Amino acid sequence: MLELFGTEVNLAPIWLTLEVATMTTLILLVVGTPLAWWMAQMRSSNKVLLEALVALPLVLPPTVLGFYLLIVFNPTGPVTEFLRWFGFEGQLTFSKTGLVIGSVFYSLPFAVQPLMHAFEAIPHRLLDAAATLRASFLDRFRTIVLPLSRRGILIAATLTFAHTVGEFGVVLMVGGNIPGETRMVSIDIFDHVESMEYTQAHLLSGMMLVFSLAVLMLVYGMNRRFGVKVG
Amino acid sequence: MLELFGTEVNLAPIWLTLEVATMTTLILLVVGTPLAWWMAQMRSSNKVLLEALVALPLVLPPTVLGFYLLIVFNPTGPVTEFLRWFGFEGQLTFSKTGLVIGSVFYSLPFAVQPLMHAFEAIPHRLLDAAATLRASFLDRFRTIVLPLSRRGILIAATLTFAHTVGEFGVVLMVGGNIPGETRMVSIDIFDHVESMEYTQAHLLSGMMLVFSLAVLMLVYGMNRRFGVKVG
Amino acid sequence: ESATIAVASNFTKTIEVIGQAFEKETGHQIRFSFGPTGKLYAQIKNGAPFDAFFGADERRPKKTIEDGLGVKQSYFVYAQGQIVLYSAKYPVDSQPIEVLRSADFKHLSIANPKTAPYGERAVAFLKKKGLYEHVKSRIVNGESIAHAFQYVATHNAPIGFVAMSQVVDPKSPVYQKGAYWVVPASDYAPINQGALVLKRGENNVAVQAFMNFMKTQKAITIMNRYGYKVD
Amino acid sequence: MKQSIQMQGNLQLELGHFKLDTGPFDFPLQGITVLFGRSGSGKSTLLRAIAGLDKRTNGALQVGGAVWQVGKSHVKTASRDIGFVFQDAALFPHMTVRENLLYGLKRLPKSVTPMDFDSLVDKVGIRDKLDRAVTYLSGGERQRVAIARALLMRPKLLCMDEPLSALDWQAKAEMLTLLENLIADYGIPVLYITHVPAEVERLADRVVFMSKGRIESVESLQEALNRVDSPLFDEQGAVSVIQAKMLSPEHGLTPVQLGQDTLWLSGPALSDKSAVRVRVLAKDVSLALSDPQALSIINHLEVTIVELIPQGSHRLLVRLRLRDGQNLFCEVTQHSADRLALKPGLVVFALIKSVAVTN
Amino acid sequence: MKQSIQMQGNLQLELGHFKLDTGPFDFPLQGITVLFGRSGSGKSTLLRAIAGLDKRTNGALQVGGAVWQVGKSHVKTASRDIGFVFQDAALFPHMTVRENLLYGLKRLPKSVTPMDFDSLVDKVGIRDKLDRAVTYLSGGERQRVAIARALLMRPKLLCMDEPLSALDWQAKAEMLTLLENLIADYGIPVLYITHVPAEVERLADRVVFMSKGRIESVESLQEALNRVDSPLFDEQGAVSVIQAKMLSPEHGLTPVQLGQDTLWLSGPALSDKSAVRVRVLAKDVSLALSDPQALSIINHLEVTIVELIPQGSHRLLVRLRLRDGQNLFCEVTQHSADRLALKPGLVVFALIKSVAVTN
Ligand SMILES: Nc1ncnc2c1ncn2[C@@H]1O[C@H](COP(=O)(O)OP(=O)(O)OP(=O)(O)O)[C@@H](O)[C@H]1O
Ligand SMILES: Nc1ncnc2c1ncn2[C@@H]1O[C@H](COP(=O)(O)OP(=O)(O)OP(=O)(O)O)[C@@H](O)[C@H]1O
Ligand SMILES: [Mg+2]
Ligand SMILES: [Mg+2]
Repeated sequence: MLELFGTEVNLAPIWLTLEVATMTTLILLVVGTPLAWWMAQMRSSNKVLLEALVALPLVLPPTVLGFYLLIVFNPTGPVTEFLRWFGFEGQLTFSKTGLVIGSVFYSLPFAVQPLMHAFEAIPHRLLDAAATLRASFLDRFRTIVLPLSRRGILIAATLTFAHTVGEFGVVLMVGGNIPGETRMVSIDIFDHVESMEYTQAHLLSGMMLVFSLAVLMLVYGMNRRFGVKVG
Repeated sequence: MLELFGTEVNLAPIWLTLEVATMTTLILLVVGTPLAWWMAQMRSSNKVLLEALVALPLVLPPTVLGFYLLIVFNPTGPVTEFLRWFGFEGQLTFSKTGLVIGSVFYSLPFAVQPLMHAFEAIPHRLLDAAATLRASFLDRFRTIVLPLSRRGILIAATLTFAHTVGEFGVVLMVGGNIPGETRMVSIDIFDHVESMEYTQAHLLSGMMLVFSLAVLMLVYGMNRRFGVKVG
Repeated sequence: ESATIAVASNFTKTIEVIGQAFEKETGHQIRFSFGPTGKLYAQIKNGAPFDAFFGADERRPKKTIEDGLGVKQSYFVYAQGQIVLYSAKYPVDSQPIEVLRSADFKHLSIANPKTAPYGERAVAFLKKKGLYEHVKSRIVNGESIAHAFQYVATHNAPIGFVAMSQVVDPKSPVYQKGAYWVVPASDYAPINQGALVLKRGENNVAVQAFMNFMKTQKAITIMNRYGYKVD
Repeated sequence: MKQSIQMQGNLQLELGHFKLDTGPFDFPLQGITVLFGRSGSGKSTLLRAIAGLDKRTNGALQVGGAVWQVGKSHVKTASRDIGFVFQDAALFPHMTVRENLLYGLKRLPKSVTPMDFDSLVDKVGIRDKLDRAVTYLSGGERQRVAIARALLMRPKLLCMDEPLSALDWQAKAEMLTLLENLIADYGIPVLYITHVPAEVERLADRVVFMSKGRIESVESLQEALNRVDSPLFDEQGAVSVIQAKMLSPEHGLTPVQLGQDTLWLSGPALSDKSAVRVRVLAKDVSLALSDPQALSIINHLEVTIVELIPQGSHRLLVRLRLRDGQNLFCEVTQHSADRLALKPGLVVFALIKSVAVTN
Repeated sequence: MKQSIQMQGNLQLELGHFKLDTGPFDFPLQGITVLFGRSGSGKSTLLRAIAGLDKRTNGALQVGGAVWQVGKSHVKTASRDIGFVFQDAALFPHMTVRENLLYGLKRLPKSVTPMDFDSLVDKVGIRDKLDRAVTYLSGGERQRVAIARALLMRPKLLCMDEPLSALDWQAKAEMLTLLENLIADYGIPVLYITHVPAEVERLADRVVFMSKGRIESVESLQEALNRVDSPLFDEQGAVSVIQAKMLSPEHGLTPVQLGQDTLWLSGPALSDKSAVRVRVLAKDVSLALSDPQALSIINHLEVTIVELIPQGSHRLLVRLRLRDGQNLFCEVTQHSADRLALKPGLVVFALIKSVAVTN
């Protein structure tokens, strides 16, 4: 609890939000990178289908997406059953795991689109040069593709992070708003608005805005300063 | 009303959604284009601030953003007063105008980011060449910049459109869920879920998904077919 | 004549049925705007074009009177919600307290006690029975009573406190499935749902007619059918 | 040829670490003026400033009496009435060749009569490419289109920034001939950037030497080439460019007249002008004390040695005066000079294998 | 020099409308093998196929007994033990010069001893640039780094795709000398793409002629140059490349020995090898019936006329045999040939101004 302008602010949802946003961002970078690379290399018309599929989570209202995730993730449903096979013991809904999975789905296009564009812009000659210098595929990817895609990776990371921080519908639906476990800032602000505690709502919103502005500026600033021109 | 699989589907929210999404997309293209061009040309550190500011609508939960828009656009508030000066007579909130304004704010980053990247990629020589061929600034913009930014414009348009279709929090808050006036599909689906009319909810969601997938594929496909390589 | 009436989400289904009866009988046109009570209040405060307000509790409709937006003498309690304990898995109809005390359920779904009166009363009931500390850590909070119901309906929570209306509606997905126990009215303060005419609708004959219609036996029968008590 | 116009001014432009500061300049724009200087000396920057393509330009610029720049205020590029050909052609990739050509024409004010589209297209040799997408043109074809696009506007001044540097030697040779003919036909003054000495010698009427953002000097081609340390000399060594009058071909050779002497050029005359420019490398000239016989070298010109200029590593540059007073350089080894006892004032014979006409 | 290895195979690769189909080839890789052909003939495509850089390659390839390709299956580029220098250097823009150089070294298996870093860096002349970002290097510097980066790996074969074409003439001249010395020092066989004849004449031991995706022929440089219609001849006309033995300098000139004759080369010897290659343009050679005196031309070689080859526009190419049997081309006009009554079998004197050594 923090006392600010005479109002008590519960910090737990803030920490949770940062944690979930960070995890979502990391997972999307890890999962989105091979997907984006694969899509960047594609030439067939499947690419069109895949691009459209990746953009699809945008089209459903988050609450509705959340509702479907509830159905899919239910503890007697096939997805959970499948995971149990691999020794998974918990429940997907009402847990941090669920929040993260939901956010990953919802923010997928924001990660994949910039990554794909960054990968498409890498001159193939550099990869050829690295191959002649005995670098294997993964080695080339790590030492050439990733460093040269920094701008795209940063954009993907910031968009994903910001989007997860502001995410509401999906986490509300899937998370269960359990204080200290799945109550994120967005839900907290919403609850304050609902129960007419506008001061707390303003305070929390203000904090999120200032904090996010700072993070975004830091990231864009770094990007500009260390930006590598590839030509 | 449409009868589908023995269930009645009210089509009004669908038409409204398409109308609002189309208007939002058009407005954001018109407003976002000069903004994105200006940002693309910027070199100072203000660019960093601006990039962060543009990404900011992402950070607030949509309902909260909607809440603030509600306060700012309040019919006795300063913004409305200001517009009345210019002969504006209606109300910004609880109308189609409100839906569109809210969506414009919320989708701003999805329009500006791809446009800015497209503009940054245009070789300056081509603009110089056009200037020596007696083309004025606006002329160059229309005949060189816009055609060569087609890919970016398409991405901006599809992301904005998809995002507006799926938008829920802002339109619910600013629009007021008035049937026939501000009830969009996303809210309609939500209402169906709330009142346990799952069949209707599934039907509507399915329709939105199929329709959006078709639109997205069409757009990405066109983009690929007529894509102009600038080198 | 026509009117727009803001109605708490949980009452969506019921009031739509009443509205149809009303329109047939009087020829007036009523449009309903559904949403969480707190959100409706915020909208009314910011100039929403609503002629009357049907809340899910008494607090927020009364607040509109304080704010000078409601017509004081029009205020009345239109219905009382009833809480039921529902489960598809446990024999809550025969041994509700034993199940709550000793069953191995992982999650107990209730509506958010902070924003939804159903949740608040459920918590009060649990406290009264000395069960609250026992189940506290297993509670998941639906944002609304509808949301709390979705958790049990999708089997994500095996047991939950929901509204009577949600289990007795023949269209409910759990209709005649599982077991429910009506929490005795003596065990919790009545969930009075208050309604009033707003300043804007003060002289609207359709609103007056509808408010009167709500008090007729016809309307009361419908409300009873959907699980609401009317004194 | 049109009446010559004057270009005068003094331009400044700062780009990061680089500073263009020309100092005052004033030279006529008649014919072809070449901007010459090492890479990074600011040639492109100056040309862009002249064309008004950089808004940060400061200073003064007047062309043919019209004021284009005073301090920070300037006439817009679109109103300067110039054509510009960029090194990489800068064709609009989303248009066909024809659309590229018509782009400027459509924007020409009614008062200006454009060049005749058909005849220019034929001269430049792109008639059969008109409806092609520009993406698939070869480098040479791209430059043809770029040149035609600029010329169609009948500009008052044509600016060209290394228009040939991206081409291979065959394409380059074709383009040089084309350029010469076009410029001669249309009489439009040209500002031309290159760092290839052979292009300067072939095209230039006047050379603007640039170094480190300054205009070092503006010289006529003859002045520039008479300097033994001319920046125009490259790995081929010193060069003489001789003005001559073309006579009618004989024995498959083309004789040109230098005062009372005749110089035989091999190959057909590419140009139909009577005044030509002959480029002779100093290392292609040999000296003989008397007029030698039974030699396959055709050109034996009587010359007077003006001076002997040591060049390092035992080589000498010999400045010779032709009988009509023109300058001719010859490179010999110290060893040969000693053997033949060369010294200023001596009258000797310059032997030149038949050479190709340059202009 | 290392033992020569053989390259044999038959490669196919389809790229859109272009089809590489070499036909069977088999040639030794000793020294420098140049791939020569017009733009678009498939040189780069072939070199990339040889390096394993295009997965769509099909066919057979064996180098020094090791199988690199059989049908569609192939050894990965990373395991082929080749170095590759690209036209635009392809330096990694996010690394310093040193990091670029070490990139390959770090990935070298223990069994291979790399070149000595310090001595190579000195030879290539980039010691003072080691900690610079590569973005700010000049074109020549970039190529030096690229070459050093490839050589450090001590590859079995060095592939170079137009490594000098982006450079200006000064940088090009420096790089040619550097390349020659490096290749001679380290004895690594080289596959080299160029379409500049002067580079071929200077560097090649062997020329692979390509046209429309096919290997037309593989010839030694001598064979390639003895053809009067050699594709190697450009706008400068025919060229002879003469093998000679270097003697010690005298009078600031460098004499080289051709059998019993001596040819005087101007300028210092750039290479310290005794066997050199002298490049003589046919148009730099004149003929005299008797040995002329009092002439600044130093080299008077007694030669026999082998044949007279009409070249069009009244010019003749004369094939001469030097007294040691080597071939020398001379270009004269029909007019001179008539005047001197040149005919096969006649013994005449070839006059060559002192010329620069080429190799
Ligand atoms: N936009 C810019 N910002 C910063 N520096 C620049 C810019 N444009 C050019 N320069 C610098 O200005 C200097 C002069 O460049 P300029 O292109 O005018 O030279 P140049 O004489 O045309 O050279 P080249 O023969 O290589 O084309 C160079 O050092 C270059 O790096
Ligand atoms: N990836 C590709 N897809 C389609 N066509 C290609 C591709 N790469 C090259 N080509 C085509 O293959 C042909 C041969 O190209 P290549 O680069 O091998 O020629 P080159 O002999 O190296 O020419 P240059 O001297 O211009 O470098 C060209 O017509 C080119 O357009
Ligand atoms: Mg330049
Ligand atoms: Mg090539």
